Amino acid sequence: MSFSIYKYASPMTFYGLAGRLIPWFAWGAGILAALGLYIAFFMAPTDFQQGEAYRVIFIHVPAAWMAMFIYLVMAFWSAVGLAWNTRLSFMMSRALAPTGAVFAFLSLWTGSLWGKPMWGAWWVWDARLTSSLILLFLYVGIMALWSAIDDRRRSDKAGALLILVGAINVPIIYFSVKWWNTLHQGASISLMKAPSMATIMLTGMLVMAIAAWFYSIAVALARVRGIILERERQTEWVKELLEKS
Amino acid sequence: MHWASWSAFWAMGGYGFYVWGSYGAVFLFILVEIILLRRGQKETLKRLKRMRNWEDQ
Amino acid sequence: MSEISPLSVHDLACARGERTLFSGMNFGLEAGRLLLVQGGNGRGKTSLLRLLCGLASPLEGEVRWRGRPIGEVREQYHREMAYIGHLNAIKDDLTPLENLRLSADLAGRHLSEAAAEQSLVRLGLERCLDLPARVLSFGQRRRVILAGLLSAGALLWILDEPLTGLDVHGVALVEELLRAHVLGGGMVVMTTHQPLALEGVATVPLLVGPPLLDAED
Amino acid sequence: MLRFLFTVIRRDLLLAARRKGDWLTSQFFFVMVVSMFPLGIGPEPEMLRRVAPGVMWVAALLASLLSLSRLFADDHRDGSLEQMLLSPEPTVLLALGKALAHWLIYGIPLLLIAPVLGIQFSLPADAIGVLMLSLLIGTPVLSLLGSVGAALTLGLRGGGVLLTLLILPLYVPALIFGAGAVAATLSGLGPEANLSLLAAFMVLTLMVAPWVAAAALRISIE
Repeated sequence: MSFSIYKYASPMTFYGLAGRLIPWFAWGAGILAALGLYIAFFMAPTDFQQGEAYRVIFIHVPAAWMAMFIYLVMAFWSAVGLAWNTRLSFMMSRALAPTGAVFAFLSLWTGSLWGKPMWGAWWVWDARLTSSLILLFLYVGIMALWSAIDDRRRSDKAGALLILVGAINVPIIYFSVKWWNTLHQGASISLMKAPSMATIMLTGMLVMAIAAWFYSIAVALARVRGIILERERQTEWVKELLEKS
Repeated sequence: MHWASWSAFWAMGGYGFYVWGSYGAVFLFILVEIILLRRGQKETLKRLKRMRNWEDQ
Repeated sequence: MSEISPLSVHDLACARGERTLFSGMNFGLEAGRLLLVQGGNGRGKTSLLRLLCGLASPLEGEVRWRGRPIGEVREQYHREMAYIGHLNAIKDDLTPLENLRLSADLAGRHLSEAAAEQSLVRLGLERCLDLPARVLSFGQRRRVILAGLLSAGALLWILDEPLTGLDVHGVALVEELLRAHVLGGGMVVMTTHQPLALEGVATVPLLVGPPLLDAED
Repeated sequence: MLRFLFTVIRRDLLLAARRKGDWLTSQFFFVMVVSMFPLGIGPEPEMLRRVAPGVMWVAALLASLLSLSRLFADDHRDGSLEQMLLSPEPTVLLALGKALAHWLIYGIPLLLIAPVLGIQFSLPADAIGVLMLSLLIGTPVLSLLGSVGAALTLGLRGGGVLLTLLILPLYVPALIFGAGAVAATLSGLGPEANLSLLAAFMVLTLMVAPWVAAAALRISIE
């Protein structure tokens, strides 16, 4: 296996590569977040409808996007792992899951804090909120499944299958909740209907989203390094590395 | 710059609780995640070394 | 390794958890031979048998049946192979007769009641044909599953500790079955901790374990 | 191929018939969960009628999960699952057969008990009819998706709770359309839209779930 033709997929090479990449992404995330926060609080004007409360969206929308996006990336790595049995792709999806779950939770938390002043309720059974909640459940379920299976190969593959089933299901859940919602509330309150979103707001949101993206990459890389060490501890290179450190 | 004063900034037009509650939670979670990750990494290294010493004997 | 070996193993490696049980295993098994897999506890005997029958997939290498990877010829392979594991695969709520006939149906074979009865009788179970398997002793259950082997008509038998729980008569019976099968051109891969008396049966030993000792034919 | 499918189903039906205790437990669980709700909510018929579709459907989900944790577990424990996987027939048919057998054994009775419980919740006759129809279309989804979860959690510690955690979120569309059909009937909208969406979800599940469950079985047995 160490003579794998997929050189980039060799855990040893990747361990070093990840170590070199982490600072770049971490600093990138920090700088972009600072820029994004500056835009969010000092450049973006007060919304004439929502007042200052709308400033929550600069963190809420990126968190919601990341929760969804990380799930898609995990689904991608799972599909790759199941198709070609590459060890690294399973490790990647494992490294991503906790961060995805954190973002899913944060999107619910911030959504709720934004919703309270806007609609006067901490929670509404809106399609977006509900599917975010289901997404959080899926993250929790996947991590629970991983931790319940001791055998590594089985745990990797079973988790990957569950992620893929979830990936098929999330859009279906989203549309079914949407349908259900319109049925029950008639004209439902739309979360994202920020009337005429100013360019500066959109810019701030995008910058924050990229910052969140860089942050996720940095954290996932750091986590995957730990996983690699753990799994490759029988190999020579890890033994050498342990000697040196 | 459209904040009259720092207190106006913190008050967020009366929505301070909601805005800072959101940003605070995000900050807190990210901080906790980073700390846990760092500690986890150190512990992994330590544990692997211990296991290696044990296996060498 | 000759071309005529129906079952062959190429560079097989197997791991449990992070521990490599064995690697670089090569052997071929010809018709009319019995492969006796040996090795201490935890050396990977059962893992090897599970790899051979296709329940587990190897870390490296492959198992071939009639020259082709078993993944490709799964249907044919499973038609010509019968496996007995540690567990007896018997339903407590069904009688031995029902158990036998249902497993034959599931394997895509038809087994008449008379034929099923005959093989059960041959293993000395004539008195428990109509009892629910729940009341049978472990050794008797083992005999039921061995009777299933008899009626399966498979070319290759893969047996994991078939002698566990059998009394002296039972062991003698199994030895007789093995001898008849191998002398009739069949193949057996098996593990056992008990001494086997198999005069006249071409037996090939295979030692499983980390120090690489491949049994070549 | 079909013969194999029927054999798998016949086998499970035979085993269920020999062991009626398990079967009855699951049905009584359904009845009891549903009967608890009026005690918690209060006896006003108007209120009960409104919550009835949701309550019935949630109880049906829980009841099916209760029995699903044993779908493969018994066969796994006594080794017969290995033997079935070694059959020359495709594993997909095994997974499909097990799920269909589960539906026949545990799903169909729910649908037959439901009218009685519907009367307890003072549902009108047409709503009861729709409830039965929605359960008829929806319970296969529960068995099929559940078989994926049962295969994934095979032989794990606390597999039953884990199964619930994994599978309940996936049941959401079935719950929404199933209960929605009954609620729509009650409000005079007509159940057709909900039922057809439920049927579409069922067909999709029928096409996908057996493959996933078969793959999961192979992974879990290794």
